[in-house]
Amino acid sequence: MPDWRSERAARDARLEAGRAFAEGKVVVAESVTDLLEAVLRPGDRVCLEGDNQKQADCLARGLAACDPERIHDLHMVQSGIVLPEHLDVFETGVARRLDYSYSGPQGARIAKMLYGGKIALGAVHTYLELFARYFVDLTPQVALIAGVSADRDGNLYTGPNTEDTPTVVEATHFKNGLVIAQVNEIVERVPRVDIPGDRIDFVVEADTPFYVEPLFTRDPAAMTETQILIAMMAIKGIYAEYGVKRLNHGIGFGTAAIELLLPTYGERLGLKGTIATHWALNPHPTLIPAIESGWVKQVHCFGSEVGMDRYIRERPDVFFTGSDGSLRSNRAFCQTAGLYACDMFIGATLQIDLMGHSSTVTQSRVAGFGGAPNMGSDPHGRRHPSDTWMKAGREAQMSGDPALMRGRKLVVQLVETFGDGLVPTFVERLDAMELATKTGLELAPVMIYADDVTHIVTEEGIANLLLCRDADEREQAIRGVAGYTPVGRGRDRVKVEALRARGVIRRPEDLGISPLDADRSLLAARSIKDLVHWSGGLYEPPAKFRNW
Amino acid sequence: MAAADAVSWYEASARQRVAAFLDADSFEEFVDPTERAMSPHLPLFELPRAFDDGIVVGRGRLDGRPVLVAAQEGRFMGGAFGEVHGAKLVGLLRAALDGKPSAVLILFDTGGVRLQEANAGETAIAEAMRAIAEVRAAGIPVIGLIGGRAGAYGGGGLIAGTCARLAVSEGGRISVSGPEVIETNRGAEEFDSRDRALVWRTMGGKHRRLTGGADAYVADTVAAFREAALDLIGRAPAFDRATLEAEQARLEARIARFGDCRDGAEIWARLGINDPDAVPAMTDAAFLETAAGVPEASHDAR
Amino acid sequence: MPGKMTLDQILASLFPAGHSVGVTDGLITGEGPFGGGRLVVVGLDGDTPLGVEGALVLSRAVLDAIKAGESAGSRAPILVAVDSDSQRMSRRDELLGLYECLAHLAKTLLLADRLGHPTVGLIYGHSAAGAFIATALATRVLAALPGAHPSVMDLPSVARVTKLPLDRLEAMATSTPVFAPGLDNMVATGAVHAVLDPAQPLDGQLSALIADLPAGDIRDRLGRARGGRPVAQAIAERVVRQARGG
Amino acid sequence: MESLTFRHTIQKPLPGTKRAAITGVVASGNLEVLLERVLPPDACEVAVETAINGYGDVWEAVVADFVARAQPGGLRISINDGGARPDTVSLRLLQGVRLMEA
Repeated sequence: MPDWRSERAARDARLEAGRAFAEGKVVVAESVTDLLEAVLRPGDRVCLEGDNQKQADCLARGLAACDPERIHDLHMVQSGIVLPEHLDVFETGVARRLDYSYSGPQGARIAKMLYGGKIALGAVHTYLELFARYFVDLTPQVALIAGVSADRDGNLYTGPNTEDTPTVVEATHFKNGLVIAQVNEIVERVPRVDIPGDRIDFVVEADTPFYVEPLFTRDPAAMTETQILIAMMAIKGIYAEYGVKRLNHGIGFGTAAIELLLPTYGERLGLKGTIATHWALNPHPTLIPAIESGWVKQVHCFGSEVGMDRYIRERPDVFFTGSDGSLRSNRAFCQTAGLYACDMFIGATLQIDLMGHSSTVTQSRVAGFGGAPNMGSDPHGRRHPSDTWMKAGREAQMSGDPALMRGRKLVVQLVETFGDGLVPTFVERLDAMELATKTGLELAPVMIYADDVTHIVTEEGIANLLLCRDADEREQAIRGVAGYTPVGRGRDRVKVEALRARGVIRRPEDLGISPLDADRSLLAARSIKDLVHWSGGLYEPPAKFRNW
Repeated sequence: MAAADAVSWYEASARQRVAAFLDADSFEEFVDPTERAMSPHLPLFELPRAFDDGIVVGRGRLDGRPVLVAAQEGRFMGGAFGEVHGAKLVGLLRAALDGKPSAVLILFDTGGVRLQEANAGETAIAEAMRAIAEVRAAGIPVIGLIGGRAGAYGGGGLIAGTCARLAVSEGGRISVSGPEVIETNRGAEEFDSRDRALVWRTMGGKHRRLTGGADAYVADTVAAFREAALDLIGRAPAFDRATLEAEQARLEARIARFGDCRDGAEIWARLGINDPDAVPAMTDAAFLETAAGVPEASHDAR
Repeated sequence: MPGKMTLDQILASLFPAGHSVGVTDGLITGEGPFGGGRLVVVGLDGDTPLGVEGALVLSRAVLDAIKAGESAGSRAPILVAVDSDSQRMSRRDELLGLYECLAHLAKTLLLADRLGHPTVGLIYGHSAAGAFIATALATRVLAALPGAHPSVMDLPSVARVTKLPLDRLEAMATSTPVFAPGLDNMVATGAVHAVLDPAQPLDGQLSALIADLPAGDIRDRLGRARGGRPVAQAIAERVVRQARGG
Repeated sequence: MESLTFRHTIQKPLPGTKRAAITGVVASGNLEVLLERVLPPDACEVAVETAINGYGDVWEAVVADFVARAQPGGLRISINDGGARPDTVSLRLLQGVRLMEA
């Protein structure tokens, strides 16, 4: 007789071992490490919740404090390597293998540990891709998650930062795994049930509220004239040109500038209602003026943003909110929305090569991918048309039966030709290639592949790669907007002018834009305080962004 | 140049402030950039220089009245006092004794002394304070306007305190030691400089106005500063013993009353403000109304 | 270099006939008979930082001297003796408006000067930054005793802020008085008018200074002559000249 | 610090009568541009003091493009640079020329 319930039995044994440190489901913060040492087994696949925003930090500290004699060689599967503890477990030997997606602040250390062989790396994924593998071949035995509050039965309120939690719980609980949640407080009754209590095995009352990084707050005070120029060109040359209504924005200053130009420059161009109405986007504070001006119909969010909660509560027509009034975010659904229901992704990158491959990896930093490669890719499974998608498709294909023509998602790279410290954005060869060689990765960590990119916008102009008919045209189109970087200065001037004559390259003046008009007075908000005013005092920015 | 009511003081450069602040086209610069009066010392430190050494001085008209004006550029070396920078301000103040303008206006935007020229900067600050005393004693109001990104720190704060009147916007800060300096010397427990709200509760425009450390609070526009300056010129206190006796009494009373307060909000509560925690978020209009109800905020003791 | 004079030695040398100058919490106040009249002394001793309370104690003493001068009809000279730290660096001092208190102290000294009180600074130890500006630098003439060590910031701190190596700064300091700490550099800048001779009685040296008070602020002229501030005077004069020419 | 000077021959003088103008501020990633109408109408000189060494060829290219575009005949242009990017340099130069044409 085969044993069809061995996983279930193992789970029950873990539960039983953990009960010694719990009162019902509730565990005090001081007992976290004891609990984890009781329920974990060497070699376990463990999902520690944490992405580019929220962090199950109390559980991360508890895990890092585990005795490597007892708990070792764990296989960590998690969205983000963000906290120092996420890497400490590899230093001590508590963990050995890693599959992840994003690593912003720990990018330099993770690179060092990869070179040093401290981490056996499976792969760096996109968020959606990693979530998918939770249900196929990376299903966790134990999940460590974070929420705002829980009752004694384990009913969990995640608050506005629901993010990855439902996905992680779904994959773990329903496949014989154990779910441990840290919460800021135990309450009699949760404001809303984001995760039903029967899916939560233990609830840890954390010593401090879980950490959330204000990753999507861009201070308008730091926006430059160049970023404003690029934003103007994008609005006129892409948003208006393609009538882009459904979209996702990246995290950079360029896209934040676009958000702040909608109610001013966009309004002047008469574009209100015709572009940028439906969004898959975190609640960017810089979107407030556009929302308040009536540009935005609705926004679905991956996560929340620090300080935006009160504002979101008061704008339920725009945001997805629960019965309690607060935001309901969901990273997996929003990533899916960005992939299939948005006609454009527009974001920044650190390096672009001559073909248009882009990467945020530098030789000393492995930042991971997060969601950008997913949002910034053309989904071949898409079947519904839209004017934007069809127009891009027509530009890409010149011939064939129109009824068999596939549309194209707009994938736009919005970059300044030079980054910080006069480092060129355009390069002959991506640093990601060196990294792959040095660490023996089979795939170079490319953020967005060249064949997905449709446009590159710089302060020098817009290159429409859809209209390029061969590799040489493509290279010259890229060189033609690469400014004074070595790549840009290496252009064939005659070919670039020919591309400009065909509209493949469009300069600011071709769009009727003077660089001299790119002025900060165009921004709907020039400071965080202006955003607070736009929100009617509902936006409550974190302390580090205040100057009042 | 956009209209003065649309120009953010905080965002504008020193030159933009002066141009929009004075009557249109009335500004005449002294030792202008074409004279290339640059720092003789910065090259030693491999640092770039500025043609005006970070300060614009000259004459113009304010509502028709002749005034002298100095404006610091907070983005060049933090608006700090170097040898040339300081000498331009000192020269302007000395010129006031000759020319008898209706006022001297100092548009502060400074972190204090420029370390690369520290001795020259510190001495120039002392010279400027002496010159202000003489200009004031001659009956010419010296008005300080503070709303730039660098604030009025270090010796800049002391010069500000020597002026007859001060106008400040919410973003303006006036202080001797900066938060980072205090944190470096005394630790983050004494002053966590990354806690921006704390910085503003301690030395920001609203706190200074409520406690009488500034005589006017204005919106962050050039037009608002202009209006405030016109008003303050008309009611500048004399520079005499009576004024300084009054200031002595005012400052002693402040320390007696608030000396045990740990935070700006505690002081505001003692000043009778109902909801002190709401002060930082108040709009300019609401704040002006609140400040109008605080008798300690307005005085002639400076 | 001789060891620095203590305050007691200074006072004994200034007031051979005795005095009422005392020090409380590092704050110097008092007076003594001097040249047929009185000499008022205020100041800071023992490397004391200057905070809001201290500034107001000293300004009170200066105002009292002014008031006394009004009723007596004679303006006593005021000596500002300084061996201080910098301004007191604290959140509380800034919260309470240290800039106003320090400026107020300076203003009382400047007013006293205008009203006819000879004001003389005497730096005999350390002093720095706000404390220096509000006290000794707010006098008509500033004298120093050998061993005094005025500074804006010490070189290690300058190195930290400017991100230049300390040894390079030290080398630069030997040839460039404009930024380096120390008495010689402040003399070269013109901030310190004269260095007194500790071997000679101070009362006579002080009387000589008072008898020979400069008419105005000559510090930039001294700075040019001594090479510590090569261009300040010319720039200030150029501004004055251009202001006149219109 | 590095000093660079570029001289160009120009077809025509820059319109306008303004004698001098200044724009920009010397700060990290920023620069100031001083323009003076003091040269023969067919000449333009651009003198750069930059905080960042080793970008002479980029400066040369930026200035050449600017001269071709703006035809700033008669101008001596002096730049104090705090490490601005080429696009910022181009923008400031154009802003300066606009002031001179006024």
